[in-house]
This record gives sequence, C-alpha cells and structure tokens, in this order.
Amino acid sequence: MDNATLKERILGLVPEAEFQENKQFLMFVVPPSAMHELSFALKHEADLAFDFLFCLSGVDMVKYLEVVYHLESTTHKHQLVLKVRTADRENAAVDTVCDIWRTAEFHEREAYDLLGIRFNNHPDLRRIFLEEDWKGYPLRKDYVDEVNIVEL
Amino acid sequence: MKEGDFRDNETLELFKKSGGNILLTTIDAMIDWGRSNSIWPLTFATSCCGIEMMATGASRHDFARFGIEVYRASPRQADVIVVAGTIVNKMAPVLKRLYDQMSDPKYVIAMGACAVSGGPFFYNTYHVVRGVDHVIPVDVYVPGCPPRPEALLYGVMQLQRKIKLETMGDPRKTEELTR
Amino acid sequence: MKEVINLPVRNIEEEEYHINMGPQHPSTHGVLRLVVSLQGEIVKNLKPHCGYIHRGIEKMCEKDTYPQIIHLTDRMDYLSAHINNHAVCMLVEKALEIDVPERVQYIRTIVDELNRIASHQLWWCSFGMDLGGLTCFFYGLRDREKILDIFEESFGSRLLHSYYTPGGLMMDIHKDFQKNVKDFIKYFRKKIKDYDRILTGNIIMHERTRGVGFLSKEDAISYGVTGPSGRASGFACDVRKHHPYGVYEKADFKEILLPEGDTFARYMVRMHEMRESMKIIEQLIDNIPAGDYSAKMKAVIKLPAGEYFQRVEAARGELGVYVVSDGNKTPLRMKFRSPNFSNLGVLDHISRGCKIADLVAIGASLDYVIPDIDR
Amino acid sequence: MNFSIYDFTSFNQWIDKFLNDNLNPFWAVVVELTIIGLVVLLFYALVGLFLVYAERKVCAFMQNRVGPNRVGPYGIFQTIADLFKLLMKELIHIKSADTFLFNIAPFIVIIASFMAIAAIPFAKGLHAIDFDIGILYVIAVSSLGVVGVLLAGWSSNNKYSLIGAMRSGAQIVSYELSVGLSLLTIIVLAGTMQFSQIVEGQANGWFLFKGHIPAFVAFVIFLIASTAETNRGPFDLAEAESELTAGFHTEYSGIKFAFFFLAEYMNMFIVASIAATVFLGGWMPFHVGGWEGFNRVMDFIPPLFWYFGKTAFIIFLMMWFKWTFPRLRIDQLLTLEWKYLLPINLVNILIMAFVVLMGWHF
Repeated sequence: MDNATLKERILGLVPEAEFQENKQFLMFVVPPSAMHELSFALKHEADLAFDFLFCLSGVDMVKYLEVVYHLESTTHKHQLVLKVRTADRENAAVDTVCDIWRTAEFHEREAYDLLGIRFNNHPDLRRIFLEEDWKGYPLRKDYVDEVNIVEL
Repeated sequence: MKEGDFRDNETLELFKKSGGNILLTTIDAMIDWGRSNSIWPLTFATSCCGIEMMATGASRHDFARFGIEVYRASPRQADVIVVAGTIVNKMAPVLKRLYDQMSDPKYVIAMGACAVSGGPFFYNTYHVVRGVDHVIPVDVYVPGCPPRPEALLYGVMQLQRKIKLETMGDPRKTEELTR
Repeated sequence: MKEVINLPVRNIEEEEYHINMGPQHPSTHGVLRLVVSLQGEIVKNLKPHCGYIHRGIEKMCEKDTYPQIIHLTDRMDYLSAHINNHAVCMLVEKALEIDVPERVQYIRTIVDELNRIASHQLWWCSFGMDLGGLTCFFYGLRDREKILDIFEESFGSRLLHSYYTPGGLMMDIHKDFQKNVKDFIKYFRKKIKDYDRILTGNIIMHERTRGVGFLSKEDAISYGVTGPSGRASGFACDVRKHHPYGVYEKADFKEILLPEGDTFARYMVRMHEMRESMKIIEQLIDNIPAGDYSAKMKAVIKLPAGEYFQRVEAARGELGVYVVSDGNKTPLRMKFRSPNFSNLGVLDHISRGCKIADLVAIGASLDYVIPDIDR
Repeated sequence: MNFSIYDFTSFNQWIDKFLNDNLNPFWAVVVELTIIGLVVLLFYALVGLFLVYAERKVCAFMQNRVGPNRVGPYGIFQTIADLFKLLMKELIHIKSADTFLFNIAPFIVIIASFMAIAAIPFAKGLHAIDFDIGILYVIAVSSLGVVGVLLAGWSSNNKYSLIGAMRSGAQIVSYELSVGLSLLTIIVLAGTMQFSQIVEGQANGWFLFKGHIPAFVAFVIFLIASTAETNRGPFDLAEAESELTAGFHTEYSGIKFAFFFLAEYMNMFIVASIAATVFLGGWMPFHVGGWEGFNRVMDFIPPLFWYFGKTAFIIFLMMWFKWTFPRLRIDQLLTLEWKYLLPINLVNILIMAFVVLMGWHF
C-alpha cells in the first residue's frame, strides 16, 4: 500500500489523528485513548498487517512526553510512525501495546525506567536498568543528580 | 619479552633489599615463587575489555605460558580478578561481594580506562563508578581503551613482580610500600 | 486419643526453586542476571535482570556532538563496532543530504562485512565453549586475529576503531588492504571447513541443539527478534536486502532463511552468513573506485530540526538509531534500538520447559552482547 | 641375590627377608606397610602433578598454543608452583555449610582413589597387594568417590553444588553398570578376577585381540563408561563450567579444592591402568602366540615401560575426547547408558560366553 492510501486508511480508522510531515516515514500523532484500539486494528487487519514493531522510544520534548512507535509490515513492506503525547509529567500514563507486539514489553519497561512514562495494563512494569530505589528518571530534561553526574 | 624490558624501574625491588631472617626469606621465596607463577583469574568480564582478555588467553598471545591458564568460574578458587570493563552503580555491590568471596591472597587488575577511572564514561552520565578502586583495592592498573593483549600481559608481569616481594611476616607490606 | 497433627501436604513434584545465573556466570557472556525458576533441572520460567552495565549512553549522547557520539556507539556492541558507527554516520549524512563518495561506500561495506565475520567467529567460539567444547574457543579466536591484523594495519586499532566519520572515513585504507583481505578470504575458506568438522558435524552438538528452543516465525516477528536469530525462524529481516544501504545493492548475496527456528538453525544461519559475507567482500574488493576518502564537511555538524531514523544490519540483528534534533549541534534525544535488547525479550518464551543445559545453549545461540542490551 | 627390572619378585622377597631377619614379625609387617604407604603416596603425588602438566600441554597442543613454558624448562615446574599456591591459600569456612561433612568430603574422594591404586600391578611383582578378587575390589573402591562428591555438593549449601552433585550421583550409579559389565566380559574370557593372573593370561596375546569382536566392543564401552565415571569431558556434567560455574566444588578453596582436582586426574590414571591391564595386557609386552623370536625382542623392553606406555596412551585418548567433544545433556547421558550401552553390554557378555564355551577365541 502506498503512503497516500495508507494515510487515508489511518485517518479513516482514527479521524482525530494528526498528520505530521516527515521525509522518511508516514507519521501520525494519535490521542492516547485511541492508541490501543488503533494498534489492534493495525496489526490484525489484513491490508494493514503491521506486525513488526521495530522501535519504541520515549522522548522528553520538555513541553510534553512522547512515545514513538515505529511500525513495519513484513508482508506489505510499508512503514508507519505513530506518536502518543501526554502533557502530564507527574503521572504520565499511556496504554500498553505489549499484548499486541510482545517486543513492546521490554521497550516499555525501558521508557518507564528512563523517562517515567507509565504504561497501563503492562504485566511487569518495573525498572529494567536502574535499581528499584533509584530516584528520578534520568533521561528527562529536568533531571539533576549532584552526586553521580560530573558535568563537562 | 626479556626480563629487563618489563622491569623498567627498580623501585619495587629496592624494598626487598632490607634483608631478613634466612629461614623466613627462603620460605618466602618459595611461596612467592609459587604464587606468582600460578595466578588463576576469575572468569569475569563486563564489557569490551573482556574480549581483549579472551584474546589474551587465546592462541596468539596465550597467557597460559605464565601459568595463568586455569580460568576459574568460582571466585573461591580464583587468585586474581581482572576487572575488564566499566563498573556501574548496580554492579558495584556485586563486584565487592565477588571480591569478598575470593580466598586470600587475592589480587585485582584494573583493565582498561573504564576500570581505571571511568574512562569515556566519566562525564555526563549518572550510573558509572569512576574507577574500580572506589570499590575494591587495585594492585595493577592497565590503561587503554581497550588495552592490547600485550598490555594485559605486561600488567600481569608487573603483578608477578609485586607478588615476589611479599613476606610472610607482613603480607601487606608491599602494598604499604608501593602506595 | 492421640492428637492428629495435620502436616501441610507438600507436593514435591510441583515445588520450584530459584537460581541466579549471573551477574558473574560463564554462560551469560558478561553481566546479565537471569533468575531461573527450576523444577529439578527443568526451567519453569526465567526473569532477565539487566542494567549491570547500564552506562547511560543515551544520556551522554544528549550532551555530545555527532562526531563524539560515534565513539560511544563503538562501545555498545563492541563486536560490530564498525556497523554501529555506520548507522550514526549514515543518519547524519541523510539528515544533511550529503553525497558520500563511492569509494567510501565500498570501503564501508567491505569493512562492515569483515566486522560481521569477526563477530560471528567470536560467537562461534563462545557457542562452542558454552556447549563444553573448549577447543572451539581457540580456533575461532585464532582466525579472528587475522581480521584484527587487517583492521589494525588500516585503522590503527584492534577492537574499537571509530573509523567512520560523518561524510567519510577517518583516513584512507592501507595500501596492502586489498591484498590482505583477499589473503584472508583464501585462508578462511579453508579454515571454516575445520569449524564444520569440529562442531557442525558433531553428533553431540546435533543432539544438544536440534529441536531445542523453538521459536516460530510469528513469535519472532512479534518479539522483534531480528538478525540471524530471526532469520533462523524464517523471518526475512535482513536490512541489507530490504532497505539497502552502502553498496549492498551491487553485491549478489543470499538472505539466509531457515524454517526450523531451533538452536541448530540459529547456528547454521550464522555459519552460512560467514560464507555469504566472504562472497560479498570478494565481489567488492577489486572494484573499489579511486577518489576521496571523505566528503567535504563543515567543522560543526548541526542537524536540521526534525526526526531521523536509520536502520542497519548489525552482526546480531537490526540496529536502529532514532534521533530527535532541535537544530543544535547536540541531539535532543537519541535512542538506539539495539538488536540484543529485543532478542533478550524472547529468552523467557523459548526456554520454558528446557533443561539448564539447554538454556545455556539457547543463550549462546541468541548471541547476546550485554553492553548492547544495557547501553 | 639378583635384581632385574623385568621381575620385582626377588626384590620384594629380599626386603621381606631382610626385615624378618632383623626385626620380630610384627614390626616387620609394620615397617613393610609403612614403606608401601610412603611409596604409594609419593607415586600418587608425582603422577598427579605430572598428569596435570600433561593435560595442559596436550590441550595446548590441540588448541594451537604452547602452554606453560615460563616455570622451569618447558614449564615442567608449573604444577609444583600451583601446588605451593594452593597449599598456602586461605580455606574458606562457610557459615551455612555443614562443617563436618564439608570438611570430610574431599578426603573421601581422595581416599577412594588412593585405595584403588593398591591393587594395580605395575610390573611383575610390583603391586601393593594381589587380591584374588582384584577387579571387584577396584570397582568397589573407585565408586566410593561419588559419596564424597555427593557430600560435597550437599553440605556446601549451594544450589549449583547440589545440582552438580545430583548429576554426578545419577551419572556414576548408571555408568558403574557398564564399567562392571564390560570388565565382566573379559573376566568370562580370562576365567579369573585376580590381576596377576589376568596379566599372565595375556602372555600369548592381549585380550583385546584374543577375544574377537566382543572384547573390542567391551573395550570401547569401557572407555566411554570410564570417561563418564571419572567426570571428565564430554561427560563433565558434575562440573559443567558453563552451566554450574564449578559444580559440586563451587564452594571449596585452597587445598581442599586441590584434592578434588588431584582426585580427578588420579581417577583418570586408575581407569586407564585398569583398561591397560585388562584389555592391553598391563605390563605384559606385546606378544603374538607362536612367534617366539618376535616375543623375545618384545620381552627386551622392560615391563614398566610397557605398562606406563599403555596407560599414557589411554590417558591421551581420554584427553583427546575432552578437548574435542561438546558436553552432553543429563538426559542424553542417561539415555546413552540405559538405552544403548547397557543392552549392548548384556548381549556382548552372552556372545563372549558363547565364544568361550565354543573355544573360538585364540
């Protein structure tokens, strides 16, 4: 499926999705509430069949926190990027997609560990790299650690 | 390598000149000979330097020549822990515990920039121990990122040199003198 | 009347106990910790605990310029250092829309493939060692030294080279590079037969690996298992074929796909891949065009604001680099989608019901490099 | 009084006579026992040290390395340096371990291997004791070692140790059958369990060649089973370095660990000597029945040389196995024994009995 029809198709599924210009990928910002449903459709509808989540990253854009999903279909070879934004920095929470793409389980734990984005319904949401009693989320822009960080 | 080449300073040997009881020094010499020629390392590597440590043990460099052949996986049976790679905050207690589990006499070689000082991960990072000597006492530092196998061999020879100065009466004497 | 004591009935058949494999354990190839629940010798489930070598590379990247970042990527998956460098370099070149000289593309491709062979050789040693055949370890490392000699001659370093820079290479290749590479291929074509003789054809090895740790194609895709491990399950995920970069389009090579999905298939894919890599190098080595070894670059590299993603096929799978730039000389966010991190996720799924010895074999066949998992 | 390196009987009788002439019979026996004990102990230590060195050199040879070469010429003093170091190393006491069993385990292992040496004939007249049930004795004693291994694994209070010990227990109990049955095949042929008579019986050809195919099958089975019984690769599941760090001796340090280490090599020596004695004629030179001239020439080479040559050959074979093959899994190990080796062995004995009854052997 080429990008133009794919765009129509996505907008048909989630009308409130916001299209973003990018040279490389077709990119949408999706409201958090619609994400899980959309993911399910993306994976299971035969003409879309996005079965390979090749990257899941959390980003701190200062104004809001963002989770970026890079998707590819191994049958149709088309790619898609979805973004979910949350402005709440204290209790950032997004629905998990690890029941759809199993690889998300580890990537979501990483995003939780380093950026403090909680994933609802995640089966095992613990810190993955840092100790359980670590304070703060190091990849956030406002993270300060006087003890451990030597600034250059 | 000829003996003179790795003995490029005489400081260590000067300490030995103070003399001692003939019986004790003979026994010392025997034990030190045994210890220095049979240094069994612990199978322990955290990152890149571990690969160079493996290369040191492999066919071309072969540090079995020096009696460092038997890699022991159990810390109880190892003599030297070669800290090959970065130590992070989460790993530091584990490393300390490994060191405690080893039986005396035990030695530590800090291999690579990360183990010596934090190396490339010194600045701007939140989870790195800047030098393994914050956690356990180090006998020999081998710089490099990663050090070549020859460098590790040189480090091991220096450790052998250091062990040869131990005395039974005061096993930690060398450590104080060289500090 | 005697007092009846009701002891709780203990069903010993169902009782589990836990052992900690790692952080210091010979089979975890570093400092991975696996908490394994066992029933007798049978693995019920396991929980990987990472982070024992988490150095915060992604955080460091946010303070570093792009040429500096290249040096950090070396230290993630140190066994495919060149390929990691390649990813970042291509990403910068793509963002700045720089045309890289043809010569650079050829050299990069050849060096990548040499690096892949070296990495697979090391995997082969550790695989043999984990199965208990210690001699494999020495055979593999012996041949790896030959590649390291070539690297050292041209790039001045054995393991971490940082040879690629945005726009080109650090320096030109050594004048003997082509001859040495051809000599190596000739040498290794002979030696790889020894590998087959000592391990591939061994009946104990077949018994230990066939049918062990089965991973279906659907699961491989869902768990994001890429690289040789994914291709052993029939998941066509070779980035070199599907999203070509460098000069892979000009080379004729096969994407090795095996349908079995067990440990032995993962072994065979890597063995075939070494041969395919040699084939690629042979096709390219004589055709390196003359020219500059680097494009003209500005002294300070600033990526235009936006998002960029670059995928390459590292020795262990697909490496993705995701950059969010705000137009400064340092990135706003840099994320590495490291192949080992995703591959580790599947370990629990495929090792359930195996013996401890199988777990070691599965771990060896997934070939994880811990600093790449933890970054 | 004539001593010769071909026959030690007169030498022994001379010592016995000398002692009995000078002391009363009780003290003569005490002195004799002491001498034998010291000689065996010395021999044990020397063989152990040499085997460790030999293994290092053999594995270095197989792995394109040089092996130890800094301590003395060709590194021959390497193992002595190791010994000094291990002697002086700290013995760790583990709080949660069963102290008594933990301490006694290495001694059980080493005593078991020590006792087995007593019955082995090194040359004509050169053995500590010549039981009429020698083979039974050696099998019985050498399998005692597993008690030590089990105790070591259990008392260490370490899960790796326990798994290693359990594996070792299962393994030795199973493979003991094959060892016993394959030796039984030869006993059927030889008609005796006494080592001296077994050796004498091979004066006109080794049992390996005399016994047709059944003897050869028994030899192969014995090699496999005895390698498994000594816990050496590819059957080193009890230690399984890549799985269980160091298996049953994970918690042992210093000289106690050295005991396990030494016992492994001594067990290897013992099974190699048994194989050499039972299948390859022990100290008996290579004879072919009827070729008198040839046999004379062979007799010229001293029996000790024959004995150690054969043993070294079998030890080299076992080292070759270890450094070539990957390790088996526990279920495959037991499958190999119970489903393949044991039935083959049983059939083999029947065939051998048939061969002996019909007088088809040479």
